[in-house]
Amino acid sequence: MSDKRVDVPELTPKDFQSSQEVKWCAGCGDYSILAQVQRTLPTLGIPKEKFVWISGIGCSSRFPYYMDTFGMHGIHGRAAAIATGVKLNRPDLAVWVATGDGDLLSIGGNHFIHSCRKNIDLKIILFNNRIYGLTKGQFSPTSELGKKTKTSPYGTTEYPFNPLSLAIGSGATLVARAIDRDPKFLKDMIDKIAQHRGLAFLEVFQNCSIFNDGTYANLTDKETKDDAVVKLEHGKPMIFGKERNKGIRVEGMTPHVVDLDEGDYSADDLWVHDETDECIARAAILSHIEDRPGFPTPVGVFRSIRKKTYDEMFREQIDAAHAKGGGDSFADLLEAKNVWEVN
Amino acid sequence: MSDKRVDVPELTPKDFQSSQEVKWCAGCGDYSILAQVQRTLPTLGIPKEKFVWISGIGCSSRFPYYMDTFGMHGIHGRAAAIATGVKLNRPDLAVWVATGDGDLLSIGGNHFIHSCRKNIDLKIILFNNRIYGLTKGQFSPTSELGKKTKTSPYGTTEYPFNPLSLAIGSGATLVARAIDRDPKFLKDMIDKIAQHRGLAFLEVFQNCSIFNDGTYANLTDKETKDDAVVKLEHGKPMIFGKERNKGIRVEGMTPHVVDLDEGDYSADDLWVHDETDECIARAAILSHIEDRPGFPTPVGVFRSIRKKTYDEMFREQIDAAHAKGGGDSFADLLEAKNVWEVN
Amino acid sequence: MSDQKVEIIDEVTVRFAGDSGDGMQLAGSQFTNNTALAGHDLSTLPDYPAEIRAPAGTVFGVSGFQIHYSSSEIKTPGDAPDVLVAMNPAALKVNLPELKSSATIIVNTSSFDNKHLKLAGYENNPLEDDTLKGYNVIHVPMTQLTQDALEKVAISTKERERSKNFFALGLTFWLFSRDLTPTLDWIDAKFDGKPKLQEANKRALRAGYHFGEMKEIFSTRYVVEKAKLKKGKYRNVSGNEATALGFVAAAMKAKLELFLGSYPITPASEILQELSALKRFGVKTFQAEDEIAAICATIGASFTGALAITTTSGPGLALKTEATGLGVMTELPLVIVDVQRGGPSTGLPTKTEQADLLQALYGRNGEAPVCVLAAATPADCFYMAIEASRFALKYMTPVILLTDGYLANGSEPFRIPDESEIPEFPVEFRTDPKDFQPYARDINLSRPWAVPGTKGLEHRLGGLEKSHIYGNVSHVPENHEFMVRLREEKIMNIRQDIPDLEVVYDQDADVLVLTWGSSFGAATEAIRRIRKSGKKIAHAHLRYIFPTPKNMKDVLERFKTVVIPELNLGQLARVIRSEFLIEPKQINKVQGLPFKAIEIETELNKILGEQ
Amino acid sequence: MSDQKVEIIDEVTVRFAGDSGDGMQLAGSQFTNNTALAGHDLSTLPDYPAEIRAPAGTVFGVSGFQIHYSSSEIKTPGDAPDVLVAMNPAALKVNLPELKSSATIIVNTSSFDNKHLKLAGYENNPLEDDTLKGYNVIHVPMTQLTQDALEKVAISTKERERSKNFFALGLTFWLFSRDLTPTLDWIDAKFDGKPKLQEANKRALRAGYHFGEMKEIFSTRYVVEKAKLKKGKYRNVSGNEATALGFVAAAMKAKLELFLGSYPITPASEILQELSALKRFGVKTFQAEDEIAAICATIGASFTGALAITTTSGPGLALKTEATGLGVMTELPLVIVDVQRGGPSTGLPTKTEQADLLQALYGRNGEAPVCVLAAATPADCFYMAIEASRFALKYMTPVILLTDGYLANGSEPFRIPDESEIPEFPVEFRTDPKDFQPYARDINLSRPWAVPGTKGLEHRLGGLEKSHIYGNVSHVPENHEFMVRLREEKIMNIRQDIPDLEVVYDQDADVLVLTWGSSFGAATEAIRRIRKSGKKIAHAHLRYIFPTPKNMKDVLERFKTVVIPELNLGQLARVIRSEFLIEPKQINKVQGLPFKAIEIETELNKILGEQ
Ligand SMILES: Cc1ncc(C[n+]2csc(CCOP(=O)(O)OP(=O)(O)O)c2C)c(N)n1
Ligand SMILES: Cc1ncc(C[n+]2csc(CCOP(=O)(O)OP(=O)(O)O)c2C)c(N)n1
Ligand code: SF4
Ligand code: SF4
Ligand SMILES: [Mg+2]
Ligand SMILES: [Mg+2]
Repeated sequence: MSDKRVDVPELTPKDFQSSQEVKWCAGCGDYSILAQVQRTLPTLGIPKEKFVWISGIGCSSRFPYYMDTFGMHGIHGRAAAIATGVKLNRPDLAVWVATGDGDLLSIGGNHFIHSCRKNIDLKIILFNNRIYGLTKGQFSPTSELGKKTKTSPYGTTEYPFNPLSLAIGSGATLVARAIDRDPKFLKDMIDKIAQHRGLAFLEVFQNCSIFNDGTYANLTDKETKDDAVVKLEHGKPMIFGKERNKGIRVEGMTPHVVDLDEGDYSADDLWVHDETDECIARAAILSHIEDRPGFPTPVGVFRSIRKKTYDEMFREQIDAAHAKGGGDSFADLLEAKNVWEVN
Repeated sequence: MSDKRVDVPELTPKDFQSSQEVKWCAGCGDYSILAQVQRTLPTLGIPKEKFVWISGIGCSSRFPYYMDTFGMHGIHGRAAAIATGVKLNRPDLAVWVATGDGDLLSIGGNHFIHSCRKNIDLKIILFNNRIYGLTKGQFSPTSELGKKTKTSPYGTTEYPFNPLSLAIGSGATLVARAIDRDPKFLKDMIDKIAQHRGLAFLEVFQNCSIFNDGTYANLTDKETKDDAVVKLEHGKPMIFGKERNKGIRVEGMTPHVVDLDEGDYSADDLWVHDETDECIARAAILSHIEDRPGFPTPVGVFRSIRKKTYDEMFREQIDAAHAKGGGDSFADLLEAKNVWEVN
Repeated sequence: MSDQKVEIIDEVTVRFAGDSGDGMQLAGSQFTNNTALAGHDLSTLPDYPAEIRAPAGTVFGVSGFQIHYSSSEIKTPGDAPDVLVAMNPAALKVNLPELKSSATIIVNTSSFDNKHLKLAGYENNPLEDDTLKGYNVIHVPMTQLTQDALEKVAISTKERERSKNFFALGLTFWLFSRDLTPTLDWIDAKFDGKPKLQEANKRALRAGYHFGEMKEIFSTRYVVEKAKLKKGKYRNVSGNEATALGFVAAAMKAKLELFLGSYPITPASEILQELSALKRFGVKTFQAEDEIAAICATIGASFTGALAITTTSGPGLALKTEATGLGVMTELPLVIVDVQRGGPSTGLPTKTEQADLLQALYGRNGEAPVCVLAAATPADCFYMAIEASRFALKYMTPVILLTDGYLANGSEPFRIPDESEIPEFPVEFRTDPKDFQPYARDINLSRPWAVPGTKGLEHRLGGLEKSHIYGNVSHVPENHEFMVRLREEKIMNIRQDIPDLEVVYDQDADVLVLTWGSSFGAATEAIRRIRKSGKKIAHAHLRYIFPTPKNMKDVLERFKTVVIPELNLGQLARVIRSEFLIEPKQINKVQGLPFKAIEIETELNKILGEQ
Repeated sequence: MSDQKVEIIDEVTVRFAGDSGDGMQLAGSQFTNNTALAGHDLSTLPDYPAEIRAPAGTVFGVSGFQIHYSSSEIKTPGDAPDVLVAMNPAALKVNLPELKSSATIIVNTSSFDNKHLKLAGYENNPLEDDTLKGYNVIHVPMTQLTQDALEKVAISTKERERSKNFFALGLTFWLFSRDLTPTLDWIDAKFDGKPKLQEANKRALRAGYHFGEMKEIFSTRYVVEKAKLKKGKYRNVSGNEATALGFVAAAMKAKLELFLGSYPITPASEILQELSALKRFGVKTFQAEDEIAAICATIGASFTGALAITTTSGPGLALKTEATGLGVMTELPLVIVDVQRGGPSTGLPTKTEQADLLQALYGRNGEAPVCVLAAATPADCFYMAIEASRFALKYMTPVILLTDGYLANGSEPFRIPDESEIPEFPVEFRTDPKDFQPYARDINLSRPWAVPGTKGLEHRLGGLEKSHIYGNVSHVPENHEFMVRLREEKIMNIRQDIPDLEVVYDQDADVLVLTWGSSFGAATEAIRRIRKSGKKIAHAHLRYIFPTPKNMKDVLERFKTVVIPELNLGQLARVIRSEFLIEPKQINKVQGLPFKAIEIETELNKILGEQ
C-alpha cells in the first residue's frame, strides 16, 4: 500500500458494510474477522475506494461480498494471482486477500509461495479452520494427522502444512498469527499487516462451528488458553501462563519453557522477541515451537522485515523507461527497426 | 523405496543407458548428473525394472528418455504429482523425479511443496540452472534479482526462491545440494537420497552452457571454489578454504566465519554439522548462509530426519481394512446398506 | 378412531421442507427407506440451499427433500408435490410456487411467529390471509406438540425441539397409511448407545402418527399399492453412490485395484467420500492438492496398472484439460467423471446442468479425441461407470463419463445385480519382453500395457509425439499425421463395443425425442403422457456420445423430426448437426434445475401440433 | 571479370541451412533485410531444430531459414527452394527432399569430411555419388576460404570459422546481383565497439561476393525486379512481433495502458519478450509462475482498467480454461492469444498446427461464449491484435485470438500504417456514482467498466451467477437462464462490428475455398495458379470465427462446393457443418508443417475435376 496517507473524510466500520446479508453459519469464526477488519480499515487513513478485496472460493472467500469496497470473488485458489494483477496495474490501491486453508494452501499453494517470494505488497488473511467448510467437511492441508473427516473416514495420513513456516520459507516479509476469539488482538494484527509494506501474511485460527468445531478449543477456552498461548511482542520477553509465570528461554538454538516462580530465572533471562531479525532462524523456531511438548502456541508478529517490494521495482523500471522519453507515438513503436520506403 | 534389498544380478551403468541419443548441448551440466545417476543406481541393490523416472518439461526433463528404466516425460510442472500416483499405487517401486527450476519451482511449485509436506517417498533431483533452458533463455524463479534475460531486458524485479529453504519450510525430510562440476560429491549425494526413506530433495547447481553460462563459476572455478563452497558433513565441524583454514562458528543463532590460522579458534570451536536435528533452525540458517557477506555456499545434506512416509501410512490403512475381512464380493459391496427384496 | 376414509392412489409426490437445521434431509431419507421397503418404485431429489449456510429462518436457508413414489414404474422425482410439509414460513414461501394447485400443505404453525414471518420476508401471516387459497392447509403446532410429547424424556428443550422432524415424519406416515416399524428400528440402530435420543425420536415419531390418527384434520388417508418391480434384491442409490460402486465393481471385473485421485468439488465430492470408506476393497483414494494433481496422480497410477479414475465437476474438468491430453498421447486407461453443475465459471455450484458436453468432447489442445459417455439415471451411473472402465482398459484411452448434480443427489431403487450378470473383462498386462514395443498395436489399435516392475519391459512414455510401434519421440511429419489419425481411429473402434441406439415406443412416429443424460427421466414421463393422450411419438436415449452407436445415422434419418431436450443452449443438438447434418428441434432449459416432465410435454405437444 | 550472363526472373526461393551453431538464422535475416531494402515483396520462414540442441553435425541439429522474394505480391515463403546453401552434410540430407528438382545447391565442401558425413548418417559422400544427380551443385570450400580471407585479422581460428555464414551470404548476394552496402552497414552497427569482428565479418562477406565474381562456378546470375508495393514505409515483421506491436497500438488507440500476464511457451514466448522491451510505452509485462497465474493476473489488471492480455500456446490455453470462464462471468475485457502448435499434449512444440480451434470455441465448462478471431499472415497479426482489443473493450468480454507457429516465426514486409489510419476507440470508464449498477447494460449489452479507485462505485464481481443489473449473487432460476442467454446475445452483437466476408476471384465459380488462419497464404497461391490455368475458383478468408460475419450463410449458399483446407482433421469444417448445415469438402494436413501451395493446388484440382 502507499505510504502517503491522504486526508479522507472520517470513515466508520459501517461504511465498510455492504448491503449483502452475511450468510455464514451461526458461531462461525468468520464473523469475528469481518468485524475486526471493518473496525480497522476506517482507521488507516485510506479512502474507501482505494481498497480492493480479492478472494478465491470457500466460506471465507465470501468475505469480499460483505465489504463495501471494490472486490472480486475469484476462482478457487487464484486469489493471490488475481490480486497480483490488481496491484501491479494499480500500485496505489490497497489490495487485500481473504482466503481459506483449502483455497490458499491446497489448490492455491503455488500462487501463495510465489507472492511471498516476490514480496508483492498484498495483505493476505488466511482463515484457517483446518477443514474445507464450503464443500462440507473434507480434510484440508492444515488438518491434523489422523483427523477423521468425510474424505478420511479412517483418519488422514498426511502431515499438515505449517502455514507460517511455509510463508517464511518462501520469503514473506511479514508473518503473523491471531485467533478469531481474541478480537482485540486480532484487530492489532490486522493493523500490523495494514501498516506493512510488502507481502504481509496473517494466519487467523478460525473456528468452523459446523464441520470442525472446537479445533482450537485449547487455545480459546478460558481455562486453558493462557497456558496454551504466548503472545509475541517485539522487544519483550516471552512470558505466558494464567499467572504470567512461565517464560521461554533459548539456549543456543534450543528453546526451553521455564517457571518464573521457581527462582532460577527471571524475565530478564527470557528470549526477547525480535521480529525484525533478518535471519529466519528465530522465526523458524517460533513457527514450530508448539510441536515441542509443554510449549505454548505463539500468536503475534513472528517476523517483519522491510525489503523493496516487487510492485515498487516493477513500477520503477517502467518509470525509468518512461523518463528516457519516447514511447508515445506510432512512429516510435513501429519504425524502431530497419524501415524502408517504397515510393 | 523399499528397504529390503533383493538379490539382483550385477548391474552396471551401461544397463541404465537407453538407446536414445542424448541431445543436450555441449557443455551442459545435465550430462554430469546423468552420468552420476547411471553410476549410482546399479549400486543400490534394486532390480532395474523397479526404477521409475518421472519428469516434467524442460531440458532437464528429457532425463527419463536417457535412462533405460521405466519412465514418463510428463507435462510441465506435474512430475511430482504423477510420481505420487506411481508411488501410491506401487509402493515397491523406486520413484525418482528429474526436474528443472522452472518445472519444479515455477509451474510445479504446488505439487512440490505438497510432496514435501506429505513426506511421500520420492527422490527429487532439481537441475537448477537458474534459467528456462528449453524455451531459450527466460528468467526462472531461481534467477538472481536484476538478471537480464530475454523476458527481463531491464533486469528482473523478483527475489529468487531459495529452493532448500522452501523445501524445509514445506516439511521435506531430506534436503541436500550438490554441484554438477564436482561429480564425486554429486554421486555421494545421489546415493544419500537413494538411501533415504521419505521425500528426498537434491538441488544440483547445473550450468546451462548456452543461456546462463557461468552462473556458478565462482563455485566451480579452480581459483575460487574452495573459498566459496563449504561441504557439510554430519558430525564434522564446518571447515573450508583452499588451505582448509576457515571455519564457521555459531554463537547463539549467529554464524561467523573464523580464520583457523589466527589462533583464536580451532576446529573444536566450530559449528558441528548435525543433519538429524529435528529443529529446523540449523537447516534454516544454513540454507541462507551464503547471503551473508563472506560466507561460503554449503553443499551436502542440510537436513535428514526419519518420519513415517505418506505412502507407508496410506498402505497401512488399506492393509488394516483388508485384514478386517470382506472387500471381496459383489454382495459385500452392494448389499451393505438397507436392502429389500422384491419377489 | 375417526371415520376418515382411505383412498387408493397410483402415485404421490411429497416434499419435506424446513430450515437447514430442521433435519429435513433425514426425514426425507427415512421416508424414502420406508417407502422402498414398502415395495414401491420411487425417485427422490434433495434440494440443498445454495452452498453456504444462511441465517436460520431465511429463504436462503431452506432445505428440501422431494420423493415421488408409485405403484408402477417411475422415472422422475415428480414435477409438482401433492403434499408439502413446511416446517417454517421460509419453507412455505420457497416451495409454494412449486405445488400442485390443489396440494395439501402441512404447516408447523409453531414457527409462524412474527420473527420467523419477518425472516421469511412475509409482511402478513400467510396462514391468515388469502395466500393459501385453494390449497388444503393443515395447521399443526408441531414444535409445541413435540415438546409436549417428550416432556418426560430427560433431555434439554433444545434437544426436544430437534425431534420435531420425526413428528412430521410420523404424521406423514399416518397420512400415507404406512408401517412405522422399519423407521423405529432404524432409530434404534442409529442412536444405539444413546437411549434418550432413541426414546425421544421414537416418541416424536409415534406422536406424529397418533396425532394424525386422533385428530380430524385430514379427511382422507391414502394408500399407494406396491409396485411390480422386477424380482430381486434392491437398495436405494444416489447417482454419486452408484458411480462409486460401479467403479469398485469394474475393478473386480477387471481384476485390478481401483485408484481414485480427486479434489473435492460440489456436486462430485460424495464419490470421493464413498470410495474413501471402501478401503477393504483395496480402493486407494488420494485427495490431491488440486484437480491437476488429482488427474496427474491418476495417470501415474494408470501407468503402474491400476484402474485409475478421477472425479470432478465442470471447473475441475477445465483444470484437467491439459493432463487429459497427456492421457491421450501416452494412451493410458483413465476415467474422468464430470458431475456437471450450473456454469459458466463457478456458476451455480449446487445446481444441475448439462452444459459441459462440448468441453468434454472438444476442450483440449490439438486433435485429442476421447470417448464420452453419459449416465441416464442415478442407478444407471453404476452401469456406465463399468462401461467407462471397460472401454478405457480395452482401448487404452481416457474416457469421460458425464453425470450431473441432479443424478448425483437424486436417488432411486437399484436392483442389485448378481455378480454373474456383469461379464468379466480381465486385463492382460504385457509381461513378455520378446519383441516388446510400447506402441505396437493389437487388432483394436490398442497398445500394450506394460507396467513398471515388469522385467525387460522398461520403456518411456510422454507427451511428445511418439513414433508408431516404437514409441520414441518423433518429429517426422508423416508419423505425426499417421498417429493423429490412428488415435482418432482407435476411439472410433470403440463403436464395436457400443450397443445400437434403441428406439422405443412408436416406431412409426414422425417425431423422435433424442435425450442424453439426466433428461431421460422427465422425457420418458412426458412421452408416456403424450402417448396416453393418443399421440404417436418415439424415444431414443443416447448413453454413448462419442463415438456414437453404429446405427445412429439410420435412426435419425428414419424420423421426420428429431427433438432434443437438454439443460443447456443446445450442445447435443450442435453435435448432431455437425455429425449427421440434420437440424434437430431443441427444447432447452438453463435454470440450474432439472426438466419437469410437464415442460417437455408442453414443448413436445407444440412440436407435434406443427407436424 | 567473367562473362557470366544475367537472367531476370520473377521470384526465387532460397534456403540457408546448417548446424545450429552455424549462424543460419542470422544469415537468413540479413538476406531478408537486404531483400526488403531492395524493394521486393517477400516472405520468410525459419525452421528451428526441435526444441533441444542436438549434438553438433547431426540431422537433429539442422537449422534452416527460407526466403521467398519476388517482383510481385507474395503470400508464402515458397513451396520448394530454388537454391539451397548447405553448410554441412546434415543440412544437405535434411533439406534435399524439399528442393525443386533442378535446384542449385551451394555446398560448403570443407565440412564434408568423414566425421561430418558419419554424424549426418551418410555412408558415402553424396557429393561423390549419384545422390545429387540432376541438381546444379556448386562446390565451395567455404570454411577454408573464410579462414584464408581472414588470415590477417587478429582473432582466433574458431572466431574466424564463425564468420563463414557471412561468406555464404556474400556468395548468395553475388548470385542474386545484390548490393552489399546495407549489410556492411548493419555489420558496422551490430559489432560497434568490436572492430575485429566488424573487420572479420565484412571481409568474409566481401570474400564470398568476390568468390562468386571471380570464379566461373555459376553460369548465370539472377536479377529479381523490384515489386510494385503500395507506397509507404515498410518494415519486416514476424507474426509474434506484429502481435506485440498490435497490442501496443491498440492500447494507444484505446488510451489505456497495456498489461500482459504470460508464461513462456514455444512458439508464443517472443510476444512476451517483445513486450518486455517496450516499457517506455508503459507496457507492463508480468512473467507469472504459470499460465493460470498469468491469466488471473490479467483479470486483476483488467478489473483495474488495463488493456489486459495473456499469451500462450495450446497446452497453456488448456490451463487457462477455468479462468477464461471467470472472465466470461465477470464480463471483463481480456484478450487471450493462442499461438497454436502441434498437439495433442506437448505434441510437436516447435511445429505449427491449427488444431486448437475447437478448444478455443468450446473448451470451457458451462455456456461460456467468447469471441474467437484468427490472423491470416504475420503482418495481419498486427491488425487482428487491434481488432481483438477493440471487441474485448467494447463488449466487455474475453476474446481469443488464434495465430500459429508458422505465422509466429514467419515474416513478411509490413507497411507501417500512419497513426491516423487506425481509428481510435477510447474507453470510457464509468465514474458517475448516480444510479450505478455493475450489471446494467448499454445498447450493445455491455456492462459498465468501473475501476477500483473510483469513488462511490464500490462493487463486487465474481464467478457465481450474477443478478441482471445489480450484479449480486443470484440463484434465481429464471435469472440464470436470462443471463446465460444475455451473455450469448452480447457476443452475437459483435457481428455489428464485423466486416462482411469477402469473396475474391471468380464470383461465379462453383467452388469456394474457405480458409482461416495461416492457410491463407498457401491457399491464395494455389488459387492463383489454378486460375492461371484457366479454371474458375473463388476464395473467402475467415478472420472472424465466432461470431461469424453476418453474410456468411449467404456466401456459403452461393457456391455449389465449399472447400476448407486446414492443418487439423477438420475443425472449421465441423463448425461450418454445425452452424450452417452444409457439408464442406476438406483438405487436411496434420504434420506440424504449413501447407504448401502445391498441396492445396493438387487437392483443389481434384475437386474441380469432380465438379
Ligand atoms: C476448481 C475448483 N475446485 C474445487 C472447488 C470446490 N471447493 C470450493 S471451496 C473448497 C474448499 C474450501 O476450503 P477453504 O478454502 O478452507 O474455505 P472454507 O470454506 O473452509 O472457509 C473447494 C474444494 C471449486 N469451487 N473450484
Ligand atoms: C503448460 C506449459 N507451459 C509452458 C511450457 C513451456 N516450457 C517448457 S519447458 C519450460 C521451462 C523450462 O525450464 P526448466 O524447468 O528450468 O528446465 P531447463 O530447460 O532449464 O532444464 C517452459 C516454460 C510447456 N511446455 N507447457
Ligand atoms: S461451514 Fe464452517 S466455515 Fe463455513 S460458514 Fe459454516 S461455520 Fe463458517
Ligand atoms: S539449453 Fe542449457 S540446459 Fe538446455 S541442454 Fe543446452 S546447456 Fe543444457
Ligand atoms: Mg477452511
Ligand atoms: Mg532451468
